[in-house]
Amino acid sequence: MIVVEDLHKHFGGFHAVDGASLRIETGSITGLIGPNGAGKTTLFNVIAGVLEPTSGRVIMDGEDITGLPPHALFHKGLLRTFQIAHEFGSMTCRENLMMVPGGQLGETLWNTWFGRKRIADEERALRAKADEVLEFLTIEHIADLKAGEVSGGQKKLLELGRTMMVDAKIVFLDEVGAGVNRTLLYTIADAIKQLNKERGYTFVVIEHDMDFIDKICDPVICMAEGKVLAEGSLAEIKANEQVIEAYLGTGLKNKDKVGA
Amino acid sequence: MSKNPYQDDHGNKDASITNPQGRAEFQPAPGTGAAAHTGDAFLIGDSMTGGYGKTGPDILHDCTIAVNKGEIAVIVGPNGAGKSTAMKATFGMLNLRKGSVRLDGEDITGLSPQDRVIKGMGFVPQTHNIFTSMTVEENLEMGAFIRRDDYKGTMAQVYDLFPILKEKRRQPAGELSGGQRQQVAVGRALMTRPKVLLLDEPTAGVSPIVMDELFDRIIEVARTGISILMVEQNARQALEIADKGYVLVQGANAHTGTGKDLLADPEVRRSFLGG
Amino acid sequence: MDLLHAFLTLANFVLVPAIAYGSQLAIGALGVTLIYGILRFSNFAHGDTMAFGTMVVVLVTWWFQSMGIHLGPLPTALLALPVGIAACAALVLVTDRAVYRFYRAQKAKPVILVIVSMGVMFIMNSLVRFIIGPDEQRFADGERFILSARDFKAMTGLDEGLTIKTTQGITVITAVVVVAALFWFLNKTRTGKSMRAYSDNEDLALLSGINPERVVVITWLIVAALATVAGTLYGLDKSFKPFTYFQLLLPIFASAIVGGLGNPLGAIAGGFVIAFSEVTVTYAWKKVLAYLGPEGWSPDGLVQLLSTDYKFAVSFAILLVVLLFKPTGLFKGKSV
Amino acid sequence: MSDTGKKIGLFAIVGGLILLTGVMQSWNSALLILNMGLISAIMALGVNLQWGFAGLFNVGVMGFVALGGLAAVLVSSSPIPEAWSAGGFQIIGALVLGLAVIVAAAVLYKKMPKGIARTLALLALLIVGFVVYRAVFDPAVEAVEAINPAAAGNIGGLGLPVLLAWPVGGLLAAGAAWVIGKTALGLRSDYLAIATLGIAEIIIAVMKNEDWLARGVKNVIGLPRPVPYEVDLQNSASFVERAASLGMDPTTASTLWVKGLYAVLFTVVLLIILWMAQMALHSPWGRMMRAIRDNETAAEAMGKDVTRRHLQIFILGSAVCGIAGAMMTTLDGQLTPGTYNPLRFTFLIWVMVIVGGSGNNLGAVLGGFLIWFLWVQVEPMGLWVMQTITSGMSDGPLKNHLLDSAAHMRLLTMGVVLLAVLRFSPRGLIPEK
Amino acid sequence: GSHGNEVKLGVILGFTGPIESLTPAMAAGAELAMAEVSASGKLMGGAKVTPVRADSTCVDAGAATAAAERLITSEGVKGIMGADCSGVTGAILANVAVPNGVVMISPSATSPALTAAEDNGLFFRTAPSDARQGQVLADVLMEKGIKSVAVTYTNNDYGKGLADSFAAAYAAVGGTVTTTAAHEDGKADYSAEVGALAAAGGDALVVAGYVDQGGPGIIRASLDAGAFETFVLPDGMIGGALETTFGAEINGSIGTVPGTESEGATMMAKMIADAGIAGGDGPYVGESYDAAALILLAMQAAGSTEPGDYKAKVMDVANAPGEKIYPGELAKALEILAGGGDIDYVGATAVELIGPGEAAGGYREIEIKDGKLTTVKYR
Ligand SMILES: Nc1ncnc2c1ncn2[C@@H]1O[C@H](COP(=O)(O)OP(=O)(O)OP(=O)(O)O)[C@@H](O)[C@H]1O
Ligand SMILES: Nc1ncnc2c1ncn2[C@@H]1O[C@H](COP(=O)(O)OP(=O)(O)OP(=O)(O)O)[C@@H](O)[C@H]1O
Ligand SMILES: CC(C)C[C@H](N)C(=O)O
Ligand SMILES: [Mg+2]
Ligand SMILES: [Mg+2]
Repeated sequence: MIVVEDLHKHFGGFHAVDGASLRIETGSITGLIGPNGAGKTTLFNVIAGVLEPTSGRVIMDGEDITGLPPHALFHKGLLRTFQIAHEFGSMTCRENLMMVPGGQLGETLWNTWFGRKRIADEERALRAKADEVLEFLTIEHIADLKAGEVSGGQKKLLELGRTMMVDAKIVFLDEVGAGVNRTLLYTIADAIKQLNKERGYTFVVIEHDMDFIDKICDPVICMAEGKVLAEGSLAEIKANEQVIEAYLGTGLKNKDKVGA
Repeated sequence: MSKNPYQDDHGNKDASITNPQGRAEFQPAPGTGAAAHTGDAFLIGDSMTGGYGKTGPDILHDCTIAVNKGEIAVIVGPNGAGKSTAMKATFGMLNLRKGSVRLDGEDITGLSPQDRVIKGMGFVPQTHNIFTSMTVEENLEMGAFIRRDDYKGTMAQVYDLFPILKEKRRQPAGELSGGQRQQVAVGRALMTRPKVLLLDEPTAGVSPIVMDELFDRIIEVARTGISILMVEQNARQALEIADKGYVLVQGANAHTGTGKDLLADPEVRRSFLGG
Repeated sequence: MDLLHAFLTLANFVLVPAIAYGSQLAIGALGVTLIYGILRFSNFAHGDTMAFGTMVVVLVTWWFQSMGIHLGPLPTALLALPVGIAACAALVLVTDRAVYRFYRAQKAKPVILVIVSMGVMFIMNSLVRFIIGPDEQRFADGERFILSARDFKAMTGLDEGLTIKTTQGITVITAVVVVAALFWFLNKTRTGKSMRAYSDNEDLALLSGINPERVVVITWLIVAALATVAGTLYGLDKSFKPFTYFQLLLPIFASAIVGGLGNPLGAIAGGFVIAFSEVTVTYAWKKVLAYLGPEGWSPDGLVQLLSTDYKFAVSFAILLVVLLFKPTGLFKGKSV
Repeated sequence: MSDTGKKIGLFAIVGGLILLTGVMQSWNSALLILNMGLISAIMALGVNLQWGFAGLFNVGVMGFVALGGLAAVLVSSSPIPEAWSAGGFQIIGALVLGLAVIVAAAVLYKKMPKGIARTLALLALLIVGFVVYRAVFDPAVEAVEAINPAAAGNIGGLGLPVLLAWPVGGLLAAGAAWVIGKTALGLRSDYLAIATLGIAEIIIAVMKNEDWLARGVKNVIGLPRPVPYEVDLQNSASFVERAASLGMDPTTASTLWVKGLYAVLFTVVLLIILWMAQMALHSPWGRMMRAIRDNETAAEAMGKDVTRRHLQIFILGSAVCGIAGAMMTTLDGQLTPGTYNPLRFTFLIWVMVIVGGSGNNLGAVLGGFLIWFLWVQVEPMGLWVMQTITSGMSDGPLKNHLLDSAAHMRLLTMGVVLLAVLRFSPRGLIPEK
Repeated sequence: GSHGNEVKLGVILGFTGPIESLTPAMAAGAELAMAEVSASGKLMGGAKVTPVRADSTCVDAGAATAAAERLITSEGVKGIMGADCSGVTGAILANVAVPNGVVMISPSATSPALTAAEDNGLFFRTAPSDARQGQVLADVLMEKGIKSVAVTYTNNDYGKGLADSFAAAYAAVGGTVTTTAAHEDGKADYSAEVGALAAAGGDALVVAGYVDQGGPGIIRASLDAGAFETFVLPDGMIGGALETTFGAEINGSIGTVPGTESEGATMMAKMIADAGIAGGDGPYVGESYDAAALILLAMQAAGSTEPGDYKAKVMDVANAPGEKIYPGELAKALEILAGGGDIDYVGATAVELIGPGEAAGGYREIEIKDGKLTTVKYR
């Protein structure tokens, strides 16, 4: 369970996150929505240790994790993806996945010189695992391509794939859907559900595609201007006047005028 | 091409009406004689074959995309299908091994991207589509770089469309949120006042309310006679407003039709639009 | 207690020289910072570009002097400056065509360009020595001082003198004017903005109809002008010697970086930080303190924090400290 | 396959160049180039570790090389007991004191709450510490430096075998790298570059001006060697005999033999370091490093402690440079701090790495050999070019001017060759895949 | 001449690098001696002497060693005139000259440390060790009644060694050194040094630097700021450039330069002028001539061009007894030697080799009068 207490993040005079308080229940798939610039990514970045909060606390399973560096959080089981894909461009897609698991034997220099055998075994396992993930994401054909040279959507998939390489406790997904083909996205939705059910991952999902949110998220939190605007089931949120006004809107005005 | 039963002459009729410049003479690219259907569209990327770099493998295979004057054409397809590549090819950002690009009847295959800008093409790439170190306003000004007239009016329109940008206009664009950046990118392209606008996933990461606004605006823009060619993963909304839709798979045309046709096609829906 | 004398001593040996040296560094750093900001690499050939431009100025100055053309109290070299700038511009443009353009087209990494610029540095270096030789050359003329220590003492009857050289005056004024002009140009004009856009995102600049080659040419033109001006002012103040110009590279880079790469204001600030740290930290305060203290008293030692042997070490240490607190320089520079 | 072919071909070409030197000029020259080439290759490996593996822009190579050289003096030169009794221990004491003050300041900074009080306390501590430090340090230094200043004036070394200086040089450089890394590794690209450059200058400044340490600019000459002296060989009957049996005169035989021995020693070191670097690169460790180089933020989010890894590789690369520095000083037989200049000891090494192909160990080694070969051979080449140009000319001022400029042809030729190589393969001769 | 009749001598100087402007004239000086010998046709029955230049870079021991190695092992030089800077000289000596048994005579390496270098009888220098010059300078100052000075020196073995020996000698005769500050050559700005020196004060400023390096920069800044008016200039600072740069501005300044009361120097000056050597009035040109001449004369004396044979003769030809030989008289000297006679080479710089083969160090005291370097006396 993650509890965010009165979190503030200011950039100069601008309050990107302005006193947000929320809790994420273990085992849930929480949706985080809100207009552009509401502070969602900033909130993620603060929780994930990329940004220092101006004030406030983040507590994970009773432990104060505010300000811990990202790599430490990773080892506590807190993973995240990036809204703008952060691939390792000069490495192959498979390597992008294989590098993820922490504490690999081969990451110790000593072993690279005197433990070749054990490393080889470990590598075989990692490779199998990576191929499995690639296959699941339907991108096994790009396994040997450099990650810098695959399509925008494929990069996002890779981003998601990395979180599947380890046993995470909680995964923060920042707009996995943007730029991903819808058919595939809904497959991913199923996968998230499956990971949630079978492995007990907790997910926090930022997404602008309401259908996707609809499919998987139970509690949904809507942020606006750095604060939590509304919280509840998706149905409740959708019915919320403020949310409609700030975020959902009422559909295309010109829709009927098309196709003349 | 042959496996593409949808590539009929829909849309060309419109083009004959909306294209006052008259018909272009269509010269099929070597070895791809079958693509004559789009011969009189405003912008045609015709039977394009090619890939990245001098030696890279072909990404596009005899792929044709076109848009008529004042119409909206939407390209959809799975990730890595070559949609962005097709757009870039149309814009002269990679070398075509085969095929040609024609704008308003003129063969522009050999032109550099800047020259195409001057010819009236505008482009919003999928990634890296803003000047991160420059302020929002400067980004928009750069959009109007080739314009010699007063662009204050256009800028006001862009600010109307995306009010948040007006608020942040003195801020470096690199400090904006993902969706805000996307708005800057589209705003920049609109500033060009192009004759044809190429948008690579303009709505990726923007909130529903802005997306609706954006689509609305795109329709309006199209109705002023500007042709719009866009790639979209929010495919259902996009196809709803599209005059024409292309489905690309592995660098080749898989389905082509009006937006409504494609939306109605159960196979397309299932495989590419998420059911 | 003699505040006036204390101040005069300080001004004469610390403030005036440091301000002048700082301005010299700043104009040099402007060139470096501009190339870094727009073309995105650290140009090692900058010192030798300065040497080349100055060399032409020196040659033309000699020619003018031999023809009896003078500029009154101002150095004749100022008249020769345009020729120097033109020649320098021609050189850098030819270099760009012959060398750098290829790597731009390849989209080579900045570090490759750095190494390439070292190759260019070697070549320019030999070119200059080849033409004018490795020796020191003098070309300064006109009124040397705005205010000389001797005259000052005679005029005021004080014990301490104050020197302000003509070239120091020109340098400081030039530095201020040039920075202001450059700042205005980059931030307010269409061309300037297009240059920044190009440096930010080359592909997108292309898509906005910005002609990259034009941006590059303009950049080099400005750089050539800055390099020649910087080199000439420095040469007038000290002397012209190719090797010294090569050595200038280090403090110039330090200035550009401590100020924040790519930022003209940073270049100025950086120049002053480096100059002042070189001069002040190793300054011996003995004389100043003697004036400040009671009559007839004087400190035993020199009251020097560190010996001048460490002046570079100190200026680099200060640079380090600045960077530790402001990792991209005083004015938030770029990094590639 | 053709890839390996290319590599073998390139190494063969460089080997051929060195052999050609042997045939055309002399085997002594060839071996000398080979020896410095080996050392350069090791330095290039060190830089490549940092830049090619982790993207750390270290332009302070010179400093680490110099520290290696210092180690050679401190380990191998003979001790000077007078200096120790005059003030050596006091100097050490002063240094420890200085360190203690810094540590105390750091502790103070951490322990006290932010505010005016802390600033004042810190300032007071530092000022008092500095004054006390100087009060202990200065007289001791004076005393030591007063002892036979023309020939000594320093605290001397440990008088241990000079081979020991190589690992010690590595350790010394590693220690310095640790301190630097702890403070400066947060900087990026060119900012890190200038910071490391500055630190290197500081190291050189200390070595130049602290005469008690290693005589400063007065240089230490005649360091002991790990190999026999030529003169001794020439005087040894058995050696002369053996040389004669090979049909060589004793002078040539002895010089070749000594250089050959050095070459063997250096080759062993190079091979060990190369092997270690190759193993590390082609392992999960190397993969992690490349990931960090590609995208630090993402690597951090994937649980890699970027700061620690940067520090690790910074120390390793610097240590390698330190080892090479100690080897070089051993080969020279003397330490001359004045000769350390960034162009030769930092940027030339960078040229080696880039021309060879960064991110690739073999490339770095190749670059080391090739660029060193050129650095030495462009001199006669430049001269030759000038002579060829002027050979058809009639005597006159122009011809004289051109011939006088011949020496500057050296740098010109270097520049031209450098540009030619980089034009011909802009990503280096053996690019990273 | 035929192959057996050609003698190659190496000229290793820093043609690029921090003293690159001094070296062309030095090399030309040495080559003047070689040309003279060749022209005389009297060396070992008409051998021609060919100079082979190589770049010592002054600072890069690695490159210098490689260059020397090439000269000896591939060009086959029989002796080396060089190197210039003490650092590279030591390196070449230890790593190339001694192992290969080649004689090396440096015209300008003045570091006291070289006196004790392991040289197997192969190393000589026509420049005196700086240990001596310090003494001379101190004496001159005391005689002039200058009792306190500030000292700045170029930060290398030469400058440091000289400053040390001067400070010791000066203190011994009762003078006060107010401060000692090093300066790095070729740097952009010397305000800091001048500031510190001015604060320390003193009747004069001793500038132990190089005339075309940092030295003039220091003087210029001191004059401009009114910090010092009288300068004390050791050998490295004495050169024609001083007159053209400062002229009457430094009237009353004092200098010393190696040299003995001898016609040699004037004769050399004339020869240089006749040969049209640019910068021929710079430092160490005469020493270079002498160094080359000594090698050749020693060869003649030994009747062999092999270093192993003639190394022992260097001291003989340089010192008494024998007929005094001045510059331009090499032909005469060769003849005397060929006839089994003795010579005492004086040369341009009154060569007198002492101890382990270095110049004894007679010095010429100089004062600047009306903007000209004027010789006051010899000591
Ligand atoms: N480094 C920064 N400096 C200044 N302002 C910033 C910075 N980073 C973010 N902001 C501002 O903070 C606000 C919140 O940004 P954030 O990226 O968190 O939004 P978001 O909710 O993720 O939006 P989106 O849905 O568009 O991704 C935005 O208005 C943005 O302009
Ligand atoms: N810069 C590049 N260099 C080499 N290959 C590339 C490059 N960019 C893309 N590719 C390859 O081209 C193929 C098509 O990429 P493209 O970006 O056109 O896909 P897309 O249809 O736009 O996908 P998405 O919806 O994910 O953006 C991909 O499989 C990728 O491997
Ligand atoms: C030629 C001079 C610059 C050499 C100097 N005397 C030295 O010993 O280094
Ligand atoms: Mg966001
Ligand atoms: Mg795409």
